[in-house]
Parts: sequence; C-alpha cells; structure tokens
Amino acid sequence: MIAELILATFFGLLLLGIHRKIIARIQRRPGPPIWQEILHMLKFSFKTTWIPKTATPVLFVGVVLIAIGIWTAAFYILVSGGSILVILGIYMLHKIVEHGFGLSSGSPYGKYGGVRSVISAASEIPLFVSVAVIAVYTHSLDLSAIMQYQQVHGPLLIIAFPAACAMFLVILSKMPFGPFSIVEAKELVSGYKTEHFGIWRAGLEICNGLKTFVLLAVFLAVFIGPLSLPWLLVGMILLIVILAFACALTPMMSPFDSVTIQMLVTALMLVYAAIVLLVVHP
Amino acid sequence: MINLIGGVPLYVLEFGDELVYFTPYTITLFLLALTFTVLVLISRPEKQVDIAFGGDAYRTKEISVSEMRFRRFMAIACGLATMGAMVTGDIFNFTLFTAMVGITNVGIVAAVKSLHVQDAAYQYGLVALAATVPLFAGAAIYAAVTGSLSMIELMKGTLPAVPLIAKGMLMLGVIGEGMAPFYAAKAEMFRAPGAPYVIMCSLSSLLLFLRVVEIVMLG
Amino acid sequence: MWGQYSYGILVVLVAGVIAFYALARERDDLHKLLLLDLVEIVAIGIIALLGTDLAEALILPGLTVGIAELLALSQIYCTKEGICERPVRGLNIEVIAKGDAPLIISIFLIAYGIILSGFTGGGVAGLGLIFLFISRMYREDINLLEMASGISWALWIFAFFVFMFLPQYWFIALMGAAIGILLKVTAKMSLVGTMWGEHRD
Amino acid sequence: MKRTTVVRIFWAGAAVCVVASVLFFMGIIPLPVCAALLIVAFPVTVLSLFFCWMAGEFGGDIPFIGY
Repeated sequence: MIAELILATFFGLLLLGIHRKIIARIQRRPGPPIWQEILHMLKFSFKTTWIPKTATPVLFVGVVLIAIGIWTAAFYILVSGGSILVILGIYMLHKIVEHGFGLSSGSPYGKYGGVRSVISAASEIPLFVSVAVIAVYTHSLDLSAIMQYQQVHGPLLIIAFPAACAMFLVILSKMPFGPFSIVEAKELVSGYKTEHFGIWRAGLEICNGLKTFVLLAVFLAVFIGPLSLPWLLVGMILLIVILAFACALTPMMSPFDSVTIQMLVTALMLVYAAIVLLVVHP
Repeated sequence: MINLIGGVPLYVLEFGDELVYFTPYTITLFLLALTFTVLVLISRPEKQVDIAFGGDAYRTKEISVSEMRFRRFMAIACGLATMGAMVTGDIFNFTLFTAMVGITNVGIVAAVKSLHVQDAAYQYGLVALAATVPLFAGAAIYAAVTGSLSMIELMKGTLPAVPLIAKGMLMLGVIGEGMAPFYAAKAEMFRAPGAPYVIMCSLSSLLLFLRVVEIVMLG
Repeated sequence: MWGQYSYGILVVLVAGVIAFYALARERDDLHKLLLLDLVEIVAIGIIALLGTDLAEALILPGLTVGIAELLALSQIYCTKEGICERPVRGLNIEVIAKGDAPLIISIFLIAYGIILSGFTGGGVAGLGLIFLFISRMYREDINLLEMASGISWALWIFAFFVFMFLPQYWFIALMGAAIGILLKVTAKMSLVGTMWGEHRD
Repeated sequence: MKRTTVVRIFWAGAAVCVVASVLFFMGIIPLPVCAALLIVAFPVTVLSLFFCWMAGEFGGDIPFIGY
C-alpha cells in the first residue's frame, strides 16, 4: 500500500514535469527535463528550513501535513473504489489548504493568494453538477459502481460528454500555468505558496504530485471506465498532454474574468443537468 | 433515485428522537472539522504584514490578547457547530447547527478593529440572518411532507418524496449561512488577521455545503 | 387539511417575497436589520403551519437562534458605527415615578408569568423583573442571579432524568421541569436586563 | 528539534506505514484501517525524512531577522 502511494506521488510529479515540458515546447523553449518536478521536490527537501517569525507556527506546519494527508485519503478512496462524493469533498478542501498556506504566513502575497483561492471557489460548482449528472445515469456515486456501469453501457465520456467537459475544466483550474490558476499568478510572487520554502515546499510538491495523480485517475475512472494499469498510465499521460495544450494556448485570466467564465460554465452545466433530469431520465 | 449517497451508515446512535449517524462520508467531514478545531485550539494568530505597494514601508498588525481569546472562542464554537452539523441525523438539528455556524462566522471577525472587516461582517450577518428563513422553512416543509425529520427514515425511501422546493430552500439557506461556494461576498472578511480563526469561516461553510449536498440527495 | 396547509404556505411565501423585496430596496443598515427581524417572523410562520406539537418544539430554537443573531448583529452595528461608548443609563421617563407603579406592573407580570408557567411564563416573569430593575436602577447581585439560574437549570435536567429512568413519577418530573424552566428563564432574562451596559457608568 | 528526535520520528512513521501495508496484504486489517494509519503516518514520515536530512548540522545559513 505504501509502495503504491509513493509510486503514485512520483508518477504525479513526472506528469507535472511532462506538462511543463510540453508547454515549453509549444512556446518554442527547450524547457526543463521531464523529471524536473521530482528534482525540484528533492532540491527543496535539502534546503535549510525555518518558520517565519510572523507566521502562526502550528497552522504553518499543520497545513502541510493536512495537504498530504487529504490527498493520501483521496488516493485510498480511489484505490478502494469508494464514493466519488468524498473525493469531491477532498478536492474542495484543497481550497481550504491553499487558504491556510496563504494566510498562515502573514505575508501579504500569501494572503492575496489565499483570498484569490477563496473567491475562485466558483470552479467547484460545475463539479457538483457533473457529479449529479453521473449519479442520474449510474444511480450510484461509488467509483466501483460507476466503473461497472461503464463496462455495460460504454464510457460516460460519450454518454455524458458535457459533464466530462465540466470536470476537465475543473482539473484545468488546478493545473499550474493554466488560465484559471489565479492563485499562483506572478504578480503575487508565488501566490499562496510564497512563504512556504524548504521542506514545507517539498511537502507541498508531494501533495501536488499526489493530487495530479488522483485527479487524472478519477477523471479516467469516471469517464472512461476500468482500465488496466498500463492503460491507466497511458491515459493519464494523454490527458496531461491535452491539459498542457490547453494551458499553453490560453493566457492567464484576471481574477474577475476567471470567476465570470467559471460562473458561465456553471450556468451552462445547470441547464444541461436540468435537460438530463427532465428529458433524458425523467 | 439514488440509494446510499454517503455510503452505508457505520454507526447509528439513537437518543430519543435525536439521532447521530456516521457514514464514510460524514465521518471524513467530521474528522476534518475536528482536525481544524484542534488546530485552532493550539495555534496562535500570525502577525499579518501590511505593505504599501510601490514603497518600502511595511508593518505588522498585532492582535491583542483579549481579541485573540474572543476570536478563538468563536472559532472553536464554530468548529463544534460544524462537527454537530456533520454527524446529526435530524434535519432540524442540522438547520440549527447551520444557523449557529452563521452566527459564529460573524463572531470570528466581529472583534477585528477594522472598519472594512466589520462592515463586511455586518453585511454578511444580514445575509446569514435572512438565510435562516429558507433554512427553517425548508426543514419545516420536510417535516410537513414526510412527517419525519430523521435522515435515516428518509434514506429508507419509504416516505413520500420530498418536493424540490424544500430541497431548494434548504440548499439556499445553507448557501446563505455559509456562503459556500460563493465566498466572494466574504472576501473582505478574509482580510482580517488571525489565520487559524479566519480559516474556520471558510472551512465550516465548505463542510456545511458538502453535507447539505448529501442531505438533499437523500429524500 | 392538506389544502389548508398549501394555502397557508402560499400566504407565508407571499409575505416572504414582500419582506425580501422591502429588504432589497432598503439602503440603511439599521433599517435592514429591523426589516430582517420582521422577515424572521415569516420563518416562524412556516414552522407554525405544521400545526403539531413538533412545530411548537421547533419554533423555540428557531426563535432563539434568530434573537441571538439579531443581538450579535446589533452589537456589531454599534461597534461599527462607533456608538458603543455611549453610556447606557436606566430608563428615565418622567411618567414612571420611581414609586409604586413599576412595582405593581412587575408584580402583575411575574404573577401572570407564574400562572402561564413554562418557557413563555418565564419570559413574561423575566420581563417584569427587567422592568423593575431598569426603572429603579436597581443593582442586582449578578452572582446570586446566576446561581439561581444554574440551580433551576439543574432542576430542569434532573426532571428529565426522572422522565427517562423513572417514568412512573412523571408528575413530579413534570412539575420539576416546569418550575425549573420558569425560574431559569426568569433569572436569565433579568440577568440580561441588569447586565446591559454593565461595564460602563 | 534535534536531529536524533527527527530521525526517531521518521523511523516510527516509516514503521507504521510499512507494518500497516504488510498487515493489509496478509489480510489481517481491512483497507480502511490501513488507509487511516497511512493517512496519519505518511505526511509525518515524509516531512520528518526531509527534515532529518538537514536538521541540526548548522543552524540556518542566513539568520532570520524578522520583518
């Protein structure tokens, strides 16, 4: 179990490296090697570390532990085919973690990163709507039951394509360099993680790797169906390539535009959910 | 429509008509609320740094001990109310806990000596107060239609179907009380120093929202 | 019965819409707060429409929560507008001579409260005590009141234990609970009356 | 924290992780229990591992002067 966890973390970091590399190539830069994110994590772990004098020490450290902890939990829910609602809850809690990262240091840059993460919460509603649509089709929210449904009826990617688009958007909003990543915009230095350096940052990198792995795997499990391990990894790499293209070809939006677009998507998704609920599955 | 959203109840404690139950979903939420409440209990506020952009001037905000005590108390009360809302198996109790989270959320930032923050807290408080109307109304219609407020009974699926208006009102009430996921209205409140306490505002409203999603899917 | 309920709900919802419309038009912060107090009544109305004893049990906590929010918000309003440092003095109306009139009114209210008994009675009796304290500028020993409140609360809880474990003595338990809650609410309300603006003057 | 303390925390955490995994594979504990143990132990293990690499050898290369 622990071995899977570590492998998932490293694979997630590798995916983030691939993401970076592809963005660089699209922008005609050589870019770092694809294992750069793993090196990054190790590099940070060898840095001298302390806690800023202005920070609240318990929260400053505790939030790193919580960040790794919640995504570990998400990983095991994924492995055991548990409820997708719990994974969704953990996804939303990541917002609180970002908020904690930003506010606990006392730095103004971190604070603005945290506040931005709070106002970009609008991105979660498409997620709820897509989950509701999935529930209408599969009559269950357990990952295992959703995968069984897809074995019988074919992938939900085809049956519920708009829901897949909405979830894709939600994953996109958590990707670095994406159009919605206003929480780590360059005008805020590094956004919410500005003041977390050294091993705290290394812990955050672990969390990011695990998060990427879990989110992509959940997307594949929910919309493609059960896959054997090699195909799962191939699918994740494919997905990260698509995400990288989306990130590289779009500019980062201003916080206001980002929230507006997410609200628009939410409205569209609500209409779609209403159609599904009233017309397709009355 | 959908059976067992949050998983099979692992444990049901029936105490008269007050009942408490744990499913894998609610237990996860409960543990998170507990973790953050403990964090609030043991952490001290940070010294928030204010900078004048474009200049070199910066200064730290200090939080006085009495203010810190009051806000910590409010944050812990908020954590306890959130925990209650996570595990309760009674819809009316849930609405009461939700209303309490609304009050304590305002309380967490009310002691901050900043006009911006107090103004935001007041406006948010007005919304929270207004939201108790749909909140209690939703619960009352639940009781009127199904004759029961117990979520376990709702889960069994033997009761009459709950009208969409009751679910909508309950949802609207929770959104108003906790503002999740529309925190934008609360953003001014988050400028207040005292990260461990302020974080309780967003955590509680988020958890409430996650719980109400489960509740409206039950009936 | 069902038809009546639907009509009732309709009326209450219309009232709610009117109230919220007024709220949306209102610009003054204090007036908004006052309007919200009215809007709260709508929520109570919807619960009351249930028309069962369950409704009665639900109204009380609903009302309490509403009042708590109202108190908290008015306190924030005072701080926000910087009017909290104004000294709070006793009721100083010329009509009320500091003689017998408040005493008589208070005695009447307390007696009526005791006859009503229970939560409502406690409220009425407490109101009588508040009136007495405010109009006479009477400085009550708060510790004593708190002790009385605590003891009556213990009595109330004890009565519930009797209900649970010795149901055959239900009558004693009922009386105990009734007296307990009466004293408790009276004591608490008079505490509110005496403590208001305590740390000043 | 002293280096020895950190190292001890790391070994304790790692032991919990490994033992929980082994017990799960032997079918002695169910997955939720194993997961619960790992959720608590894994973050602590990771952070203490990172910490023990550099802890205690010298006390910070740039002394923090505060804001």
